[in-house]
Amino acid sequence: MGANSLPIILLVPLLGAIGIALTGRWPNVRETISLVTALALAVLVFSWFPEVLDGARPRFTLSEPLPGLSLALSLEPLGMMFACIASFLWIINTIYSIGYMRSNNEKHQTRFYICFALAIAAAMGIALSDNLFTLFLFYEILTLSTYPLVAHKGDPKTIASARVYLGILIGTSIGLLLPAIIWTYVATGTTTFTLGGIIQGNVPGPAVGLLLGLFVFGIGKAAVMPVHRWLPAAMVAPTPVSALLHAVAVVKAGVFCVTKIIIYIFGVDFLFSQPSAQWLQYIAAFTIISASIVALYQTNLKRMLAYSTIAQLSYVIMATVILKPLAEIGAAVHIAAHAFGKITLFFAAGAIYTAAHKTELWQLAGIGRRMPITMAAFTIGALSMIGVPPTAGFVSKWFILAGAFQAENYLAIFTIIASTALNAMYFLPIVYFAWLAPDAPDVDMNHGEAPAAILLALGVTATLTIVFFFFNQPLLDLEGQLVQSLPL
Amino acid sequence: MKLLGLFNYWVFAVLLMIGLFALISRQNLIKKIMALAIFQSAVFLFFITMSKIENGTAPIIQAGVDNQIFSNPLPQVLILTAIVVGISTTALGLAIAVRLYEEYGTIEDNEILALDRSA
Amino acid sequence: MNLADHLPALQVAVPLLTAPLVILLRAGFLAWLTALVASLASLGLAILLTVAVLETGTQEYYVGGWEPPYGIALSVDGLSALVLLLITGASSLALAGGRQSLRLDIDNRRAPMFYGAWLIAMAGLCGIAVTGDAFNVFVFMEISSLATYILIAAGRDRRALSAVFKYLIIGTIGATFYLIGVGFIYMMTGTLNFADMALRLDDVIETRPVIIAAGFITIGLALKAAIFPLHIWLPRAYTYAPNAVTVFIAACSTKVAIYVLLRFNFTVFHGNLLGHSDLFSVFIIPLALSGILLASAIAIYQGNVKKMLAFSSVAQIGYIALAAGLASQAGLMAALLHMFNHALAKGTLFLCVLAFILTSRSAIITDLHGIGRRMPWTMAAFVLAGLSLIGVPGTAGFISKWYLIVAVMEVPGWGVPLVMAIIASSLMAVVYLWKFIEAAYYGEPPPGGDTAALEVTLPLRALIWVAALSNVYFGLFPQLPLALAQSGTGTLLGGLN
Amino acid sequence: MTTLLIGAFLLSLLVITAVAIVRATDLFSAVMLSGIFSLLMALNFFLLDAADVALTEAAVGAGVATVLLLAGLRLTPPTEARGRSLRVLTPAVIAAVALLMIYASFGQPSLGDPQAPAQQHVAPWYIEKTPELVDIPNIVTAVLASYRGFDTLGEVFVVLTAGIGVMFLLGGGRGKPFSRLDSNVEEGLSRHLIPKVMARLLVPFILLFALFIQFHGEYSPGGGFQAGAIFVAGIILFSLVRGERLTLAVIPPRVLLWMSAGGALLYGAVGLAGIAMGGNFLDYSVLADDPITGQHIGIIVIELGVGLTVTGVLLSIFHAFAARD
Repeated sequence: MGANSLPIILLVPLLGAIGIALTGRWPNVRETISLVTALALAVLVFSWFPEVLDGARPRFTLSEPLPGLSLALSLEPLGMMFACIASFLWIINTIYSIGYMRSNNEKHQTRFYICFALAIAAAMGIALSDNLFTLFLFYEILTLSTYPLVAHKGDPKTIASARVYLGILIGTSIGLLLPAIIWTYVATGTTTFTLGGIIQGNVPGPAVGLLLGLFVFGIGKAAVMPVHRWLPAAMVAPTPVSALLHAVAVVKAGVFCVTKIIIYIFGVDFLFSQPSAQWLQYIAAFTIISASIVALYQTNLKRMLAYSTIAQLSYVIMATVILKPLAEIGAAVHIAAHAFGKITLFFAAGAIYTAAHKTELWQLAGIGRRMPITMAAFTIGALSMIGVPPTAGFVSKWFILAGAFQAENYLAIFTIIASTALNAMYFLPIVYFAWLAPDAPDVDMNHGEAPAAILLALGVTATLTIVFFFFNQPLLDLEGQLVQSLPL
Repeated sequence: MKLLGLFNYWVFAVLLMIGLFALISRQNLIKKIMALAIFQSAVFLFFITMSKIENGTAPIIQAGVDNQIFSNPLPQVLILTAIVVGISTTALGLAIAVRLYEEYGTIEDNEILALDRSA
Repeated sequence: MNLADHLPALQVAVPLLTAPLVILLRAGFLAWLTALVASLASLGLAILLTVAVLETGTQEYYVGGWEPPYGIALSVDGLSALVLLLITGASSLALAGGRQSLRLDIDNRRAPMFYGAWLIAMAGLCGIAVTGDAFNVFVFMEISSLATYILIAAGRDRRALSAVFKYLIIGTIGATFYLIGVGFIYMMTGTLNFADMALRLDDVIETRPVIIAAGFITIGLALKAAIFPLHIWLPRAYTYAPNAVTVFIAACSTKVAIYVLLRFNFTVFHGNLLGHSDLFSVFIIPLALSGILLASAIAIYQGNVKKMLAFSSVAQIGYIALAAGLASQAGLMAALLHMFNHALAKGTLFLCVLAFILTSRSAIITDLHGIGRRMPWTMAAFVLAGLSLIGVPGTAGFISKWYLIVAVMEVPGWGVPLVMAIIASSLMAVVYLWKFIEAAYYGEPPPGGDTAALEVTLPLRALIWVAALSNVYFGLFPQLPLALAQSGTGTLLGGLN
Repeated sequence: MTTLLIGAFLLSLLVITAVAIVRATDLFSAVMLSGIFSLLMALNFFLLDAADVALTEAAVGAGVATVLLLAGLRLTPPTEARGRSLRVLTPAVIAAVALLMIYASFGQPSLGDPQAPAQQHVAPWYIEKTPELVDIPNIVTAVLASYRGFDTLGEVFVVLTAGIGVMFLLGGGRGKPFSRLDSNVEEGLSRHLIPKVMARLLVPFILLFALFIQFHGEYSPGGGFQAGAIFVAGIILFSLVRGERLTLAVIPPRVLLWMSAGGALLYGAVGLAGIAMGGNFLDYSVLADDPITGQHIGIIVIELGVGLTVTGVLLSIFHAFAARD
């Protein structure tokens, strides 16, 4: 396929959105279009995989509004992986959404599917962005298109939370990320992602740390403390949206952006040589530990999962700033691994809400006996979060840990071990209670499993979480290309 | 002599400022329109002063008279236009003032403002 | 006779001479149609002129066949072409989209007068943009001002009258100050032609009258351009004018004053007054900065959506003034681009507001709660134009903000604080726009309000979307405004090199 | 020297009158004072060798403006409310600006200085070339109508705009009908013998004078604008004496509207004729085979256009005010 067909990847979800808008009156047609679009997108994205694996780097310039500042798309290993994950999980999420939205009789379903398709288009744009300008553009579109999803319910409490969501994401992006991009442009004359980075020699040493800070905190979607507040706030959204935020697109886009910027703008080698950039790993470590501790104290299932996500995101950040080849691979793989695990967990939470209308942890006692499939999937997801083999989480943690040893970075090693223990402390009790504890008193237990569409979706993701443990070589090969130039 | 030659410009400055002062300090809209007229008249004086040449006459060529000194026609032309602009502004301002009186029952600026605020 | 040679004169003559015909008409509809046709014809002329400027450079035209400085010369360069496109485009957009709204505001018998005034206002603004003569600018400024007063006074709210009276007083003071300045320059140079003035000022630089002239002209035009804190006439005038009129004047009338300000300060004074650019910067930048920050903050607290956008205009004028005040190549580029892009965004926003008011009969935000659910198409266009106003990439607003930030980064020592001020104001723009957008989408409609009202007619919706999409188009393909701004910057700074 | 002293005396009177206008609380007195102000200004202009401007200022400032202000006052309260608070800042700033301008005046060429830059560049060219290029005695008219004809076109449209504005706001033209015309009360001063006789004698002469000014503008001070203003003064006098109803019967509002628009169109048509005949916009030289004849034709026609518009607009404005209750 020629590079000229790259924009089709963006066009497919956009056309899907238009189709959904036009057929909003007939739910069956509308959802068929959603599903067909998702499938078409995934096929399209995966058809690029072999070429990129063979080293092709297709590039397409849409327009160049200002010299050195163009709207351009390109495919490289990191973006390829993100596009694959997002497009694939969109299919599953669509199936799940259909079941969830119908069972819960949600309103404004057409708007929901339109915004969802727009969000996916934006995520594809982020994955394919060839430079910071394009990245920023799609980053903002993603924020805006997910706002109506977060505010879906429309009651005052939801609106207030959605305002926090939007306020933090737009505020950080305009207040910090945009200046960082402009700084980069003024200093280097370009914003194009280049392997090995473009900063070296253009920004004086101490300022590199500052620039890094502008980028990392400007990308609010990566939820590094203290700009993580939007993620728990966004928990007011319907569960498919939470899945979208946590696994398919939003937070993944955040860490993806950070990783991409560190690899392609700063350059791993260069950043490793800069003492002023070392602060980031402390922040990441702090975020991992404190978010895990906060998660320990949550009583609401979705909020707990949200804090777990914050911790897991900083894993990726931390892995990236270990700045060793194995760790970079680990960072990339963790984006995928966490996506599979976390989407499973959210699907399970949504299934519980749909079937039993339970949201609090104490209500879950004994639920495994009534919803065995859901809880089995939940268990697999939880194990992946902790990093227990044979789940996806183990693969990425293994690489990160190996990278940390390679760098002799004891802070990272300690953090990973400590957080693994904390993860176990807040996930395992739930698993234990769900399967083994007696039924919770004063709770209605007259319910069965969730609808078939929901079960199908979470079954698939749970299976994938395990399959990924055994079958991950293509991804490792792909991401290996990122670090070919680096000494192992 | 030199000072007397600049007297016109001083009067221009003083008239201009009298007009501006009245525009700011008077609340009556009709008074404001008159102040605007004074303000603009000052500028007319300024331009016409510029056009004067010693021992000159109005710039109208008379047959059979040679070597006349004429005053500068250009500022005069500009001021003819400016006078017309001035009267047009006055007319429009008056019409608005009349409509304001019909709507508010007053033509004092501060009272109109108070009525607007209370609305 | 080749009409293509007469484009600069026709640009003014066509709308100006159609106006007397319009006032003789009896029916409001015919008057509107004639005005629209004349406006579209002017837009066509402006496009032809733009093409000519881009192909062959500055277009000179001697009215009456008298060459300058004796006669009046018209001179159209890239900057003039940019302003002409704005004026004629805004007028056509507002007339085409404003038919229904204007029919509600103005009764049929008075409509011919109204549309006549509209054409005269547009012709006056075009006249300012094409002329190369300082006094001719004054004449056209007064024509457009007087006509604009009529347009604003046509507002249905009685507050339109008190607003327009204030505007009349301040506008006349501004124009008179300008005239005084021109008088002082004439006194020292004996000429009224811009180009000739720039040449002859060289002999009399640094004399007191010339410095006084620079002061009078700058302050007079700042009054007309509503540069903070001389903006006091603007918010009420924009708010209480008929909605279609607001679309028109918000997009172009202050821009034209800024155009003259730039023309004078750069082509005439810049090369001639020692340290003029420093003085100009010292005068204008603090005002611009306070405008950017304070007006944005005030906009947040407005309960009337038109007033909110009006205060936003004051802030945006601050951006233009700030960029121009930097007196650098990049700064001027940013100023010219922002004139164009802000007009696009504000025109679209006010057009959307016109549509909202058409269905809900109110501009008060609490009455507009839930309007986004009833008018999804118009609201989506509003959001799009709002993003351009904020300066989100992919929209036209981003291009000019980018240039602005690059330009302020060049200022030694002050780059970072200035960038922070710009970003703070952008964030405030997010806040005030989002306050409205959120209320429109999720707010509860007021009890007793007319909730049955739905979208406006399809043609108006289509027009709104054309306007909204042009914000995106010029964000992705800004070659046209860039080329015009580049050419304009070239002529403005020509005096320096 | 004597002229200078007389000038200084008149200027001092001007300042005193201006202060009196600002201080007067009775608006009728203020209007009368502003009429005097304009007359004094016109005298000054005359002393400064600006005959055309003096004539215009007298006709417009003392005549038309006074009538309009009185017409406006008839519809609004006649006294100004007092009791406003004055801050110290305003007078201080204003005094400072005045002093600054006086200070700046020392860098200016003094009155009548033939070496002043303003007298050098463009102005001598007009005086020198006019006999050869336009060939009319009144150079002011030549500059106004030909060299800077574009400005004058604009001026006509300023007047037209004011007319449109007043008619739009107060009715008139085809807008709101003149409400007062339905009643029979309006008879003016026709029962009083002396004004009636005086007016009957005066009005024809005024109108005749206006026509003279109109068509003699190339030779002596005057032109379309002044003529229009004087013509209007005559008509207003007529309507004061014979009542507005009769006046409007003689010249109905529709005719006034056609005059206003027609004058402006006539002017524009001359401009377009220039283009049509191969010249530039408003180029009169091409209107006839001989450029100078062309100039003469152009100037006469546009002056007629100016006169028509000014008469139509000013009368419409007057009627609009007069007809309002």
